[in-house]
Amino acid sequence: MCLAIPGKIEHILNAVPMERTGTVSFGDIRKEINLAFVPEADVGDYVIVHAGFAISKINPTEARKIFQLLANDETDPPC
Amino acid sequence: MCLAIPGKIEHILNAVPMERTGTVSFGDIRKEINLAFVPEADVGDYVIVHAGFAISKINPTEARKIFQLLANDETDPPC
Amino acid sequence: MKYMHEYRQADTIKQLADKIADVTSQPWTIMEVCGGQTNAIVKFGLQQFLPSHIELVHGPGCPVCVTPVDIIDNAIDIAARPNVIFCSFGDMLRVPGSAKDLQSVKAEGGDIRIVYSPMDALKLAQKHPDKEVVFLAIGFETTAPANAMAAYQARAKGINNFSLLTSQFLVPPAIEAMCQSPQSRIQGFLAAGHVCTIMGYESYPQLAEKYGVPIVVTGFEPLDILQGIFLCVQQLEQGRSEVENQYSRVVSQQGNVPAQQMITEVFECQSQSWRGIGHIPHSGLRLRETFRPFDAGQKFGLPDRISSANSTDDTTGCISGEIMQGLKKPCDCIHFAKQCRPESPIGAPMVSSEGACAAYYRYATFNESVAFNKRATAQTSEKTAKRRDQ
Amino acid sequence: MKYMHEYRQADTIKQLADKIADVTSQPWTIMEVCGGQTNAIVKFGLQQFLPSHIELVHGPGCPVCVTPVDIIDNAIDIAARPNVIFCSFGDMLRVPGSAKDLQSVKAEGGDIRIVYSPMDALKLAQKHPDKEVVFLAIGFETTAPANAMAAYQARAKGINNFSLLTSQFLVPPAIEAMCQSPQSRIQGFLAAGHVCTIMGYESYPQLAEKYGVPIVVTGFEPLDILQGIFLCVQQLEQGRSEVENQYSRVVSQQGNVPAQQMITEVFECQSQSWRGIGHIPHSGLRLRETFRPFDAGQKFGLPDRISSANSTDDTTGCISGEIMQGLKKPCDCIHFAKQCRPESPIGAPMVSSEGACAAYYRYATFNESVAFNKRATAQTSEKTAKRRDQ
Amino acid sequence: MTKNQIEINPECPLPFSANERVTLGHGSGGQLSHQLLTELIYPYFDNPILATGHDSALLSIGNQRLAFTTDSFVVSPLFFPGGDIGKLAIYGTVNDLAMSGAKPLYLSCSLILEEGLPMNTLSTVLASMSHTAEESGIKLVTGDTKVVEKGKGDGIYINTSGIGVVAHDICIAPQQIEKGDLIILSGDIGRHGMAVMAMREGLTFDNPLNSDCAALSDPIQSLLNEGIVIHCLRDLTRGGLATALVELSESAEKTFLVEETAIPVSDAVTGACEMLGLDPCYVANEGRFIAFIPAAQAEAALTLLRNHSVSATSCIIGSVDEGNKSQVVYKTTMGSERLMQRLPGEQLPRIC
Amino acid sequence: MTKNQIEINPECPLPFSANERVTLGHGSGGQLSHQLLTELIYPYFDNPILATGHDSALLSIGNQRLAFTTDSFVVSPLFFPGGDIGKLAIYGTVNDLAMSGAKPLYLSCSLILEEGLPMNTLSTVLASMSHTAEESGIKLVTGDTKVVEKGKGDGIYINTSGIGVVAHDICIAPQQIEKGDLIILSGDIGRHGMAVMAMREGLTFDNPLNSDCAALSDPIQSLLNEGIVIHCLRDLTRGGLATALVELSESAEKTFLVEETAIPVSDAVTGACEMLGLDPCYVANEGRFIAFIPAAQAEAALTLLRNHSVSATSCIIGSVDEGNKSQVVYKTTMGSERLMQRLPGEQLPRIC
Ligand code: SF4
Ligand code: SF4
Ligand SMILES: [Mg+2]
Ligand SMILES: [Mg+2]
Ligand SMILES: [Mg+2]
Ligand SMILES: [Mg+2]
Ligand SMILES: [Mg+2]
Ligand SMILES: [Mg+2]
Ligand SMILES: [Mg+2]
Ligand SMILES: [Mg+2]
Ligand SMILES: [Mg+2]
Ligand SMILES: [Mg+2]
Repeated sequence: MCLAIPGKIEHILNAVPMERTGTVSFGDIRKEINLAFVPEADVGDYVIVHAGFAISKINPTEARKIFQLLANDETDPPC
Repeated sequence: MCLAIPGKIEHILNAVPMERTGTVSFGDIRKEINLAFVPEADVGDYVIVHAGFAISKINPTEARKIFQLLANDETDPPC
Repeated sequence: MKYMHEYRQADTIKQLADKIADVTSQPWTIMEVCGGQTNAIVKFGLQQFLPSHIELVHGPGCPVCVTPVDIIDNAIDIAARPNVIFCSFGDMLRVPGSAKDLQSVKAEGGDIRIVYSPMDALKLAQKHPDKEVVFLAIGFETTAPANAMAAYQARAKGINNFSLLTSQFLVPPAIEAMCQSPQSRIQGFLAAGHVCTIMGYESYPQLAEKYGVPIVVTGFEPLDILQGIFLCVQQLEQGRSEVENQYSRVVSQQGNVPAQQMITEVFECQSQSWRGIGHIPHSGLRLRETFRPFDAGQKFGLPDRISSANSTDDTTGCISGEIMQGLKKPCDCIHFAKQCRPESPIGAPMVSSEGACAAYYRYATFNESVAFNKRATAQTSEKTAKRRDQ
Repeated sequence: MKYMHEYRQADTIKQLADKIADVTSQPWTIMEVCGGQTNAIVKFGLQQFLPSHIELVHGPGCPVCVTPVDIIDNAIDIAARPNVIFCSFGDMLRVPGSAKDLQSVKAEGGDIRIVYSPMDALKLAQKHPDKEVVFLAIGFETTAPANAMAAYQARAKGINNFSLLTSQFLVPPAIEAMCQSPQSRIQGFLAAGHVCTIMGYESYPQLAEKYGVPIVVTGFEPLDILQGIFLCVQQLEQGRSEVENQYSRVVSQQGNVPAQQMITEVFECQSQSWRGIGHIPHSGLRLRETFRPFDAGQKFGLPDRISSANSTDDTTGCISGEIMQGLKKPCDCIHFAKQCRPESPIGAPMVSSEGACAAYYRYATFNESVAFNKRATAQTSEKTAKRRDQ
Repeated sequence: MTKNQIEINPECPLPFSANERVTLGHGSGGQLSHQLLTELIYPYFDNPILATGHDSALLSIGNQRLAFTTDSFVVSPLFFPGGDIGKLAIYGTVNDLAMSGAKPLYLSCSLILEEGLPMNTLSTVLASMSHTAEESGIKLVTGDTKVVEKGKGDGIYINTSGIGVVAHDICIAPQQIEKGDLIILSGDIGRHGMAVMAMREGLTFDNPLNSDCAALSDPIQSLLNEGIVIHCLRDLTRGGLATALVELSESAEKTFLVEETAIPVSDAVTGACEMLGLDPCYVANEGRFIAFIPAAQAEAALTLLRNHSVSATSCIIGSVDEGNKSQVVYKTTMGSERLMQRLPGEQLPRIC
Repeated sequence: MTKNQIEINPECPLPFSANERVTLGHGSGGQLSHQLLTELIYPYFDNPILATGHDSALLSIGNQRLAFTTDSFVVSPLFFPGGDIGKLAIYGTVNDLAMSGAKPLYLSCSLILEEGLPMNTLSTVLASMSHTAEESGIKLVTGDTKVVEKGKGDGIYINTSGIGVVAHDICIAPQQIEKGDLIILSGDIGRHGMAVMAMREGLTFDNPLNSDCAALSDPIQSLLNEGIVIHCLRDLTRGGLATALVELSESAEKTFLVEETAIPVSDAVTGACEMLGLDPCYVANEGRFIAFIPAAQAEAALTLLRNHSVSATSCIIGSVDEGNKSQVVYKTTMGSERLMQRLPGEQLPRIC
């Protein structure tokens, strides 16, 4: 639960592991976000941000799946 | 120096010596005044008040003297 | 915005709505656990894309809604003290305590600040070393790592004028409690995607199996929610009760390990009281012994009401507990939209935009029977309306 | 008001003016020591009742004017601190320190309160036990008992969050200092009636005798001041230099004994720096050892600049020192009514209504040579004007 | 949800109780503000001119029709991208006059300054007011200045009141709204509120997000000059588009239909709103209005409006339905529908 | 002193320096206020109507002459003997209109409420405003309400702006003041300021000292109706009688002669002023005015004024002398004379 939105890491501002932060862009806006919990995420990656913290990296392959599924549906109606 | 004005003691509010206070009237107005430094002044007496403290009782006989002097002058011009 | 607006397109929504309609043969009752999903469902009018015999019921997944009155009262007590800067997420300010709310403490002169992140509260503590800065650390598993990090950094940097008043909830025990209830009407769950982002979903298969309910880890965009519903209905129609992950672009099975480690470092599990619902064993978090100096309740000598009191006894007639267990709807409450409104809430679910009552009030659908038939400017609604009538 | 308005009547004023004119045969220069008298002289236009060859010069008897810059700077330092409520009589707020004034500290957020009595500051300390309440205890002998009482009661009642920043002056040493000055033009003194109310006037005969100056203890009403001048001129004309008591309705020879005892209990004598004038031995009061816990300078660890610094070096071109010693008039100052005005004072005497510069500015007489000859509505002014021309 | 029909039936549920206090929500421009006005303030000043609840009062003095309006401005920070409190104070009143179809003429200005305000700040704000007044063609003719103690103000509060002349005989009022009217919105929404809030929350932008604050009198005068029969106007300020629509639907006793897809919102506003959990329809604007225009004239009106830079992206966002039910039906991008409500209290950044 | 002629020669000695800040003195209505106005504010709004510096702006719209004025009210405490902030807010604007010879018609009211204000307090103030407006014959037709955070206000600030009609063709302005005019004061001075300050200082009174706050439009309308040629009017507010006289002598470029003996001051005001070291001529009033009337009509004017309870003790306090020197000569009870100056900054209680 709790409001969390996708954003793209633009810069790493602080690389100290427990204090890792970066600039994250959301559409046209940017904010400094704590990246301590997504050590694997780097500049260019999309992350989900909640309460000032990135809590997960977004997997683009997984993200495409639903659209692929629906596209397939479209060409091959289920009924 | 320092602003001090005459007022009349209307009531004693606290009779404890070092904390003696009373209501003092100035023309049409009244204020609680510290009377610790004028132990001899009582209800009905006029006192001179500075910074919330009565600092002297007014002596009515002495107060009249200048007017008596001038009155005498009047009847008996000095020159 | 990427990963957001592509999940809100009329065409794909319509496709999924069709799929759901196609797969549904009988009535089903599904709970979306998370208030964020409730908000999205009502805000985006998603019910309108569902066959009329699919009923969504709204779960307890709103930390604003379930924080016990006792904690609000402790918060009010602390926030009213002269030397305190009290920090909170915005919605908490208007939740009624037993006598008043934080908003009125602020109006009476309490120094209460709204923050976006627990780290903002920690920064305030650094900036005001002469003040006690207290953060009202509410949240589910999603927010726990952030709250934990604030305490962790406070200790690491010796910021001793900082403390947390915690009100931390864990979701799986609440799901289990609802499954155990004899009154329960819930046939499937949409599990909260962001909770699972942190915790993963390894604890769910046993629940699904034990209680025979499908559990679909679901995201927050309209398309996510509809897909979650689709997967859930599909399982129900097929007689399955498994765990599926709709939100795989964000959630992995094992969750966010560094975040879990931070939670474990700072917090330990406890029994927890949920407003309107009551005690649920092992459903809360409290600061560990080593972090007790950062426990506001301890620092200010307040009674540890959290584990002692049972605060289900709402004398106001608020039925939020029943609503959050899926037993009733906001409109079943006699106060709804009368005495209880967002500007003058009686119960917490009327406060938070994730609360079912506020969501219903704010994004109320109009009386369809009247309005749907006489549309003037409608452009795409014919098809949708047709779909809905199938 | 009794004992006030009867001393402001045109007829008796005129009688005394006549008496002064009659007794005066040659120019005399007289100093009224007290700023309260300066204020009355200018406010009531009393100079207009005097023969033109009697010159009044204005003494240093304004505590606002003579408080050293160092003390203002200490006051500013303390008042700017976050946990302090700083209390002062009103006029002190606008006195320039070396960089700014208390008013600007207030504007920058300092909690500065104007009080009517030191006891009001003490009450604030009782009301705000979590704050340090500091009173800027300025004054001459008149105010010393009130300031002393505040410290005395603070100790008696254990009000330990209260302290005094003292700036206490004694008049007789200042009179003696002026008498010793080779430049002095002062031929007679009006001694300050309210100082003598407390201290009596037993210390004056030796001064009068030693320096051959008449000293008349004088009150504050127009009639008092004119009578004081009359008595002084009469002595000068007769070649006497004695102490007389014009203000006998209030002042006794021995003064107010309980008040003196309170001063002695709390304060001890020290050398004191006077703004614009310099050090004068034995001309100040400081808290005794036993009252040091109530000394703000000590409490806040400020340098005891009072006895160490010589703060006569005003680099601003302000000639207040010379004015207060009777050597110059405000209009001799190049800043007067130009850069230095009550709303933007350069020197302290432009701040206090008792300061000579402010009094001159505020109650300026208009250019008599022009205006006096073309009066339209004048009713009683003919006689007065005639008198003045005698 | 569709099964449980929600009848929201506001029935004065909140007589102010003995120890009730004013909260920030009462100043939000939303439901609490509405309640304060209708339940506490209006009853004390029961007169038909005030009761119209319009942006300006319409006065007849001799043979002149005048519009008269007032607003106080209390924005923090005083300076924000695209504007400052001085600009707002001029535009706000100019716009309220414009919304009555009046030509703005004269302005009063009353300042409440907080002790300690740097003179430079004051000077900058005054310069901005001066410039903005000139640009808006309104004359500042009377004023007042008060100073309050440190801690009893917030730098500068400005009140402006304005007088304009109504030089035509069209009646512009909610009661004129008719079935079939189209609803024109003069540009993208939410810029002002988000520019201010973004500054407070430390958000930065790729392209600077500027407040939309601007004078709206010129486009309105164009419409009037060209004979467009304006039924109603409303500038979108506190409470945003949603609150303005709800208020007008209540005053007009009409149902409005509004399409989310038709409402322009910039990427920056969208991003900031998503981040803070806000809905752009409730965010404040200071240079946007809605106009209710008969369908036959809507295209002509759009063309005229698009000639002014301040309303260059004007568009039709909805229409007036039949029936007397006061409600605003909002159709989402996905085709679903719900009712718009007033902003309940204060718009707070939310996180969960 | 008489030997050293003091030429007070105000020559703009204080260009605001880089780090100068607003102080309470800038709101006192005295010299600092004057300086803020003339040196900082007016230069930004250079137009002839504002420049008259009158209580109201005089506007010609079509064939109508209107007066327009504004004031913000920031009094603390909100309730004081004889009045409250609501009353002040109505009277203040009614009186500024009256001082222009206008008949007050319409009022705007803008509230700035501090979070936490008890609703009861607001309600009481509104009731008082409502009652006072009715009694003063002015209609409140438009309004605004803002709420500021706790600690950024002081309970309630009220702005009222007012519109009145000028139904005669007399020009009432400082420039009309002529040699030989008599100066009428409408009653005893200092009540309002001392009633408020006495509350703060804990003074009590034998006979309650009530603020003089009152509407002054009726007596002025009487004068106009009876054909009295009023040259100038000024209500005495912040800065008191002295500041009003000095300002008018400057605008008129005339010398005024004023007699202390003629100025009524109550015993209570005298006592409180002596105690706090204040001069009643500088204390604020809210229901007193001065009128400059040709000598030939002064008696008739007095008779008319004395028929109104609010100006029942009107009296002549001085006259206008010849010459163009802007000064106010004040003759004391004892017959001595001095010049009156503006209040320099804030009027502070003094003790030494
Ligand atoms: S409507 Fe209000 S009272 Fe009823 S359940 Fe919801 S929050 Fe509780
Ligand atoms: S006029 Fe000002 S600068 Fe000159 S002596 Fe007086 S206080 Fe000092
Ligand atoms: Mg408007
Ligand atoms: Mg308005
Ligand atoms: Mg407006
Ligand atoms: Mg004014
Ligand atoms: Mg402030
Ligand atoms: Mg006026
Ligand atoms: Mg005015
Ligand atoms: Mg006024
Ligand atoms: Mg408004
Ligand atoms: Mg306050």
